[in-house]
Amino acid sequence: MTELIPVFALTGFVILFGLALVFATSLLGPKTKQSKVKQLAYECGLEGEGADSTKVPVKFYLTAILFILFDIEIIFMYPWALAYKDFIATGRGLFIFSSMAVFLAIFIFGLFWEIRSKALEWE
Amino acid sequence: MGVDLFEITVNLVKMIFIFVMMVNAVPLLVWVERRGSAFIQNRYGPNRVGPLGLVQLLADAVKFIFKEEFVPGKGHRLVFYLAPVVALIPGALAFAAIPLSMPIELGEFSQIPLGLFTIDLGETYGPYRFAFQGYEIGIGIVFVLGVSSLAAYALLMAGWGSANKYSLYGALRASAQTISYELALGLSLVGILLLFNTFNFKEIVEIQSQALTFSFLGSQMTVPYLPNWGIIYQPVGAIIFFAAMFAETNRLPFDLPEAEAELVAGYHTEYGGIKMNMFYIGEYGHMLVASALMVTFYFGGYTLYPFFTPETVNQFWSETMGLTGNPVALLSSLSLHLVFMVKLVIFLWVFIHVRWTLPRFRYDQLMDLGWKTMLPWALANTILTAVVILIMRAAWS
Amino acid sequence: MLGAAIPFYILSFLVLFFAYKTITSPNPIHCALHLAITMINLAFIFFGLNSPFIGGVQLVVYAGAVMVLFVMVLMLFDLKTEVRAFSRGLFSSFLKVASSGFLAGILIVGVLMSTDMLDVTSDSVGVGVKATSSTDIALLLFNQYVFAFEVLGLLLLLVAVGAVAVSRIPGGTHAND
Amino acid sequence: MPMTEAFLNVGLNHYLILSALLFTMGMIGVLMRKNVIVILMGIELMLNAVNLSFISFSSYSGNLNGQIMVFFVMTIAAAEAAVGLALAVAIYKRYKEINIRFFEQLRG
Repeated sequence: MTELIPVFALTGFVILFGLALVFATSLLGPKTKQSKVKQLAYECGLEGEGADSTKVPVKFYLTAILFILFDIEIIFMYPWALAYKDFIATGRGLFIFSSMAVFLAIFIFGLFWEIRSKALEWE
Repeated sequence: MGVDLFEITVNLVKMIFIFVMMVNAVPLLVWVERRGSAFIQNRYGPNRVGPLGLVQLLADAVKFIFKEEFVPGKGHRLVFYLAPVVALIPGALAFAAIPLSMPIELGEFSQIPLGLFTIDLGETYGPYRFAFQGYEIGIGIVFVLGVSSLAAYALLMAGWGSANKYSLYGALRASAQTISYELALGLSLVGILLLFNTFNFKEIVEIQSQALTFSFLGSQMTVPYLPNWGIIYQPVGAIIFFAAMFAETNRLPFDLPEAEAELVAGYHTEYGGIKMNMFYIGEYGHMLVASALMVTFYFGGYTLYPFFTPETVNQFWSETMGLTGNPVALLSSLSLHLVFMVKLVIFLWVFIHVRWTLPRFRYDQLMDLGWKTMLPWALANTILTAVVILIMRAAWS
Repeated sequence: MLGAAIPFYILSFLVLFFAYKTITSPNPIHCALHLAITMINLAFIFFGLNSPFIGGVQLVVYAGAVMVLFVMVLMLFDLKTEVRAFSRGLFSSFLKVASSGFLAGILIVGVLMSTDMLDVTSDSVGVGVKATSSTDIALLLFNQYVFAFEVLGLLLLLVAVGAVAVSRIPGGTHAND
Repeated sequence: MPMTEAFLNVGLNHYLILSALLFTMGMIGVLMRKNVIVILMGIELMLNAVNLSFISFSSYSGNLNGQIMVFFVMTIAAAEAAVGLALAVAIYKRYKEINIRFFEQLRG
C-alpha cells in the first residue's frame, strides 16, 4: 500500500487547493445584498422550477447504457493485447487470435445491430 | 515514498511542483490561445498590460479571486461548490502518472557543488532513484484512463448543482459526449498495447527510444536512423486517439456542451470568478494530459532516437562535457525533459490551432462521428494490427 | 507496518463512511455520488492488495461508467428529495437492521475464528505474496477461462439488445406532460 | 501489547471484516430503502464487498483465479445495473413511480 501514498497525498493536496481557492473568493470578494431576483437562475427572467424538473431525452441514458457494455468489451481486450505476443511466441497464436475473433464478431454484430436499429440516432 | 527525510521531501516537492506546473500552464496557455487566435484572425489580442500583454494573466487572476461569491437560489450549495474542485482532480492525477523524463539515478553524495563553492552536508546521502513524474504506477495506461473517466462527475455535478436548465442540459450533453468518445479512445490504445505489450509508460518510452525494429515474416528487421515510434505502426490509431482526446477535453470542434448559441455557456452558466477558472484549469489540464499521452504513445516520449536517448545524452554529458557522477544523471534527465516539453508544446499548439480553424459540429453529427465512424475505424485498426502481428510472427516462429 | 496500516485504515474509514452515507442520504443523487466515492476508494484498496489491474478496471468500469449511468438516470427523473426515504414500520425496520447486524456479527466472528485455519495468517503479509503482473492475469484468463470470456461477450450483446428493446417501451419523459 | 499488534498488523482478517461490514451496509440499504435505484446501489455495494473478499483471498494466497472471478463479477454487475436501470426507467415512464412498494402491484 505504501506506493499509493503519493497518490493520496496529491489527491489531498488538490482538494485542499481547490477548497482554498473557493473559500478565498468568499472571503475576499465583495459582499453585496443577495436579492431574490439576483438569485434567479440564468434563464429567462421567470422564476425557474429548478433543474430537477427538466425533461431530457431518454437518448442520453441509452447512450450511457450502451457505453457501459462496449466499455467492458474494450476492457476485456486489454489483457488480450497484453498477452498476444506471449501466446504467439509459444506457438498458440491462432488460438488467441480466433478466441478474440469470436468475441470481436459478437462485438461488431452488436455495434451494427445498434446502428441498424437506430438506437444511436440523434435527430 | 522514501526511506529518509531527504527522499520524502524531494518526492513531495516534485509532486507539488508538477501540479503547480499544470496550474501555471493554464494562464500561459490562455495567453497563447488569445494571442494565437488574434494572430490567426489578423487581430492584436491582449497587448496593453505589460510586455506582449503577458501581465494580463496576472490581472485576470487577481480579478478572478476578487469576484463576488454567488450561488443560484435554488442550487444545491454543496454540490455546486464541490464541482469545480472535482474538476481539478482527474487532470492532476493523470498528469502526475506520466513520465516527463528518465528517472534520476543519484549515487552517494556528501556535498552539493554549486559552481565556485560547495555545501558540505556532513553525512552521506544516497543512493537514490527519483522518477521524473509524480508517482510511478505499474499499470499506467489503465490508471490514466480510469482517472480521466472521472471527469464526467464534475460536469454532472456542476449541471445539477446549478439548478439551471441550460446547465443541466449542457452537463448531460458533455458527459454523453465524453463517454461516447471514451470508447474510441480506449479502443485505439489496444493497438499500442498489441505492439508494446505493457501498461507501463516508462517501458513504452524505452521501446520507442531505439531504432525502428520489427519482425518481418519471422526475421528481425532494423531500419537505422528511424525511431521506433508508435506513429509509424499506428497512424490510424494515432489520429483516432487524438480526435477522441479533443472530444474528451470538450474543446472546439467538439465544444457542444457550451455551444453559446444554444445553451448560453453550458454547464458553467452559473459559475463565475475563480470557480469558473477552476473548470478552465481542469480543461487545460486535460489538454496537457492529452498532449503528453500523444507524445508518450506515438512520438517517443522524452526520447528522440538518433539524437536524444538516455544513452546518447549520458554520453554527451560525461564524455563531451567531461562531467562525472551525479551532475551527469541530473543534467541528462533535464535535457530529456526539455525534449519532452518541446514535443508537448507542439501538440498544445495543435490543440489551439485546431480550435480556431475548424467549425463546430452539430450534436447529431458529433454522436454519429463517435459511434458510427471512429468506433468502427478503431475496431478495424485493432483487427488489422492483430492480423499483421500474427502473420509477421506466428507462422515463422 | 505502520506504512501499510495507515492507508488501510484511512481507506476503510472512507469506504465505510461513504457506504453509510449511500444508504442513508435522502436524496438519491447524493446517494449515487457517495457510492461513486466508495467505488473509487475500493479501487485504491484493490491497488494496495497487489491487484492493480483489477483496481484500474474498477475505476474504469464502476466509477467511470456504471456510476455515471446512475447519476445520469437520476438526473433524468425529476426526483425531489424523498420525504420518506425508508420503508415504514418501526418493528419491521428494527427486524431488518437487527438481522443484518446479526449477519455482520456472524461474519466477523466467523472470519476471526476461521482464518487461523487457513495457511494465510498475518505473518505472511507482503512476504510470500509476489506482485502479480497484469500479464499473468491475461495468460490465466485466456488459458483457462476462454469459454467464460466468449459467453460474457454474448451476454453483453444480449444486454445491449435488451436495453434498446426496453427503452422502446412507449411513454416518455417528454410525452406525458 | 497483543491488541495494538493485531490492530496495526493489517492482514487478511482486516480486509474480510471490512468486506463483511460493507456487505451488511449494502444489505441494509436493499432492505430499508424504497427507491428502486437506491436499492440497485445497495446491490452494487454488496457485490463490491464480495469482490473485496475475493481480491483479499487472492492476494494473500497468491492465487490469481480470484482476480479473474472479480473481473467476471464486475462485468455481470455492470450488465445487471444496465438492465435494472433500463427497466426502472421504463416503469417510471409508464407509471411515474419508482417506489419499490408500487412494483409489487405490477401484474402481467
